[in-house]
Amino acid sequence: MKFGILVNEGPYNHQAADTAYQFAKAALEKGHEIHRVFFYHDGVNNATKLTEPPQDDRHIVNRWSKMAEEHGVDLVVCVAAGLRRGIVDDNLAPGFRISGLGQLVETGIQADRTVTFGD
Amino acid sequence: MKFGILVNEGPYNHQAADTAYQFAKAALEKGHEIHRVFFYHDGVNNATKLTEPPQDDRHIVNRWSKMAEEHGVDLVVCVAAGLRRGIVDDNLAPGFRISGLGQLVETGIQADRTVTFGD
Amino acid sequence: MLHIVNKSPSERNTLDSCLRMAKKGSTILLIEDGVYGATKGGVAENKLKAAMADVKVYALWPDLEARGMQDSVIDGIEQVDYNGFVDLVVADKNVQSWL
Amino acid sequence: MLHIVNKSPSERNTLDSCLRMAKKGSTILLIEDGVYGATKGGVAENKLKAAMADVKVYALWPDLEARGMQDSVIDGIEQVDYNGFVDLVVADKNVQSWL
Amino acid sequence: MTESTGGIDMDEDSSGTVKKFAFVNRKAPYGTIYALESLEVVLISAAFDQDVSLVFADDGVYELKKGQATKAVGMKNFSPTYRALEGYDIEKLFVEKESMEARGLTVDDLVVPVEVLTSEEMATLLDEQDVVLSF
Amino acid sequence: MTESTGGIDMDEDSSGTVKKFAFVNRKAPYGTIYALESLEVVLISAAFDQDVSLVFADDGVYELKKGQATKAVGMKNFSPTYRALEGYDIEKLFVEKESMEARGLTVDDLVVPVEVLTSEEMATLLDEQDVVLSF
Repeated sequence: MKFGILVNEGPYNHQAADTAYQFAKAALEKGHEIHRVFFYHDGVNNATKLTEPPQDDRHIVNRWSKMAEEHGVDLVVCVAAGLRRGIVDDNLAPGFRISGLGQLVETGIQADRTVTFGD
Repeated sequence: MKFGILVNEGPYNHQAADTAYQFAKAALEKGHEIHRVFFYHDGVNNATKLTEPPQDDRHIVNRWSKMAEEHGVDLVVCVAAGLRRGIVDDNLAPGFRISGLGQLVETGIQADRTVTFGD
Repeated sequence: MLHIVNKSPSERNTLDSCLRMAKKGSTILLIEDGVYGATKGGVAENKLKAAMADVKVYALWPDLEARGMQDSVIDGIEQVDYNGFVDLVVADKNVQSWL
Repeated sequence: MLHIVNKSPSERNTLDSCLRMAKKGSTILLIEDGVYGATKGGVAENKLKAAMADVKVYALWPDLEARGMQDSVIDGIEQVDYNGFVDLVVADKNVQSWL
Repeated sequence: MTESTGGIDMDEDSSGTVKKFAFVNRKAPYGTIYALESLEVVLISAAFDQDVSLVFADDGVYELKKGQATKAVGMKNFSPTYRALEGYDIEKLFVEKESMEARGLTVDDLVVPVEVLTSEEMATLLDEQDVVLSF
Repeated sequence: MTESTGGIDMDEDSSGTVKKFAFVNRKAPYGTIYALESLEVVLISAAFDQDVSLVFADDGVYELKKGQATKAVGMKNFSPTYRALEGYDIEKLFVEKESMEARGLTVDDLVVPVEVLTSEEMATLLDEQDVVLSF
C-alpha cells in the first residue's frame, strides 16, 4: 500500500516527529511504499541540518535523511511554512526538498492513506 | 521595576512569542527595565535570522532584534535547547546571544518579576 | 499572586487547574485563547462567575478583539491592554503562568 | 474509519470529541499521551469502557511502556506496536488524526 | 492570503482522480497558527478539483466568529478569507452543532453561511471521506 | 542528563540573594519535551543555592510514574534523574493530591518520595514563591 505522511510539529518538542518516523519505518519494513512525507507548520523544523542533539539522544533530522537515502523517500518541506520559520535552502538537511503546499494535496490524491502526526 | 521574560514557543506557530513581545514593549514604554528575555524550548526559534514571513505580516525575529538595538535588551537563547533545534551561531539573528540555562535562573534572581510566555 | 491563563477552557484543563490552586484574593488574567473563558455562553461562564467571589478576573482586550469576542464579556470582568497587563504584574508580588 | 488520538484525556478535550464524532463500528487507536486514556483509574476509564460497546479500542504499547503504564491497561483494549499501527491504517478505508 | 505557496504540481496521474477531502478545524484562531495554515492548504486544494469539505468543530468554530479585529495584537486578520472561499468553488462548510452551542454561538455569529450538522451527522460525513487532514 | 548547559554565570550581585523558586510541572513526559527541559533548569538551579521547590500537578504527576521504559519509542528515559535530585540538594518535591488521585495513582507509584499537598495547601505554597516557572 502507498502511504502519505504529514508531520506538523518540530523535532524534540513534540513526540509527533518521533511517531511519524517510527510509523514510516515500520511501513517500509513491512514492504509498503511511502509516497511522500510532507512537513508543515512547525514540522518544517525537522529539516534543519544545524541540529546537534546530545550524543546519547536520537538524531531526529539525520534519521529522516538516512531514510530518504536508503529508501528514496520523498521528504518535502512546505516553502511558505519554512520561510516563516527560517527553514530555507541554506540550512536544509540532505534528503529534504522545499516545495509548495500542492505537494501535500497531491499526496492525498496519490496515496492510499494519508496519516497526520501533530499536536 | 526590573522584568525577566521567558519565551517558550517559536514564532508564528504560537501566540506566546507575540504576547511576550507586546508585553516587553509596553513595559519599556512605561519606563520599566527588561533584565533579560530568555528563549527556551521551541522559543529558541525566535532567534533565526533565516526567517522571511509574508510581506504583509509582522516580522517577529526582526522585532526582537530591533528591541535589542534600541533598548539594549539582553536576548539570550539557551545553548542546549538551541542545539537540539538547530539554532546556533551560524543562523543567529542580530541582538541575540547564546548562553547557558544559568542565565535563566540568574534572571529569576535579579529581576523583580519573571513572566513566562508559552503553550 | 497574579495567575495568567492563556488556554481555551473548552480545549484544555488549564483554567480549571488555575481556579483550583489560586489562593483566595489572587488575581487571574485571561490572555490569548484564554479569553474565551471570559465570554458569555462559553463553557467556563458559570465556574468563572462562581470563582469571582474569591478572585478578581481580568481579560486582555486585544485578544478579545482579535477573536471577535469583545461584546460577549461576562459582567464584572475588567478589560486591560498590554499596559494594563504590565501594571497587573507590578501590582502583585509574584506571577504564575499556567502553561 | 481509524481514529487516532494522541492527547491525554486529563489535559485536553480530544478524546471526548473523537468519541462524540466516531461512527459506530469504527476503530480508535490511542498513541503518545493519548495512551493515558487507556489506563485503569485514569479520568477516561468509564467513558472509554462505555464507548467500547460501539467502537474497538487499541493502544500503542511502546507509548504505554515509555510512560510506565503498561500494567494498568483497561481490559478489552488491545495493544499494538508500530507494525500493528501500520496494519490498522491498512485495515480501515480511511484515517483521521484528532489533533 | 498573499504569500508564496510554491509551484502547484499536478504530476503523475492525479489530474483525473477526484477524492473526498475533509479539512478538520478544531483550534481557535490566533492562539496558534493552525487555523491560518489550514486555510492556506484549503486554498491550494481548490486548484486540484477535488471534492473538498471544511469541518469546524470544538474551538475551530471560533475561527468563523464575526467581528475579528487584530490591530491591537499586531497579527493579520485572516477571517475575511473564509468569505473568499466561494470564489474558489469551495462551498461545503460544516459546523458541528454541539460545538457551536457549547460556545454560546449561533449561525448568525459566523462570517459565512455554513451547514450545521449534529455529531452523528458529522460522524457519517467524516466516515465517507477519502482523506482527512486535521489542524 | 549529559548535555551541555553552557557556562553557569553568577555575575552581578546574585550570589548573596536567596529566592523561593518553584518549578511547576503540569505536562506528561515524552508527548512533549517540557518535562525533560524543565528538569534541566532544575539541575542548573542547584548551582545557585536558591530555595527550590518542584511542584507536580495535573499530568505532571505522570512524570514521576515508576516503570518508564523508553526503548521501543527510541527516546531517552529521564525518570531516573528525579532520583538524582537529592544529590543536588533539591529535596522539596510536592505533588497535588487531587491530580494524583484523579489519575488513579498513589505515592507508591512514584519514583521518588514526595510531599502530597491538597489544592488548598498548594495554593498557599505557590503564593509564597518569588519566582514561578511553569513547564
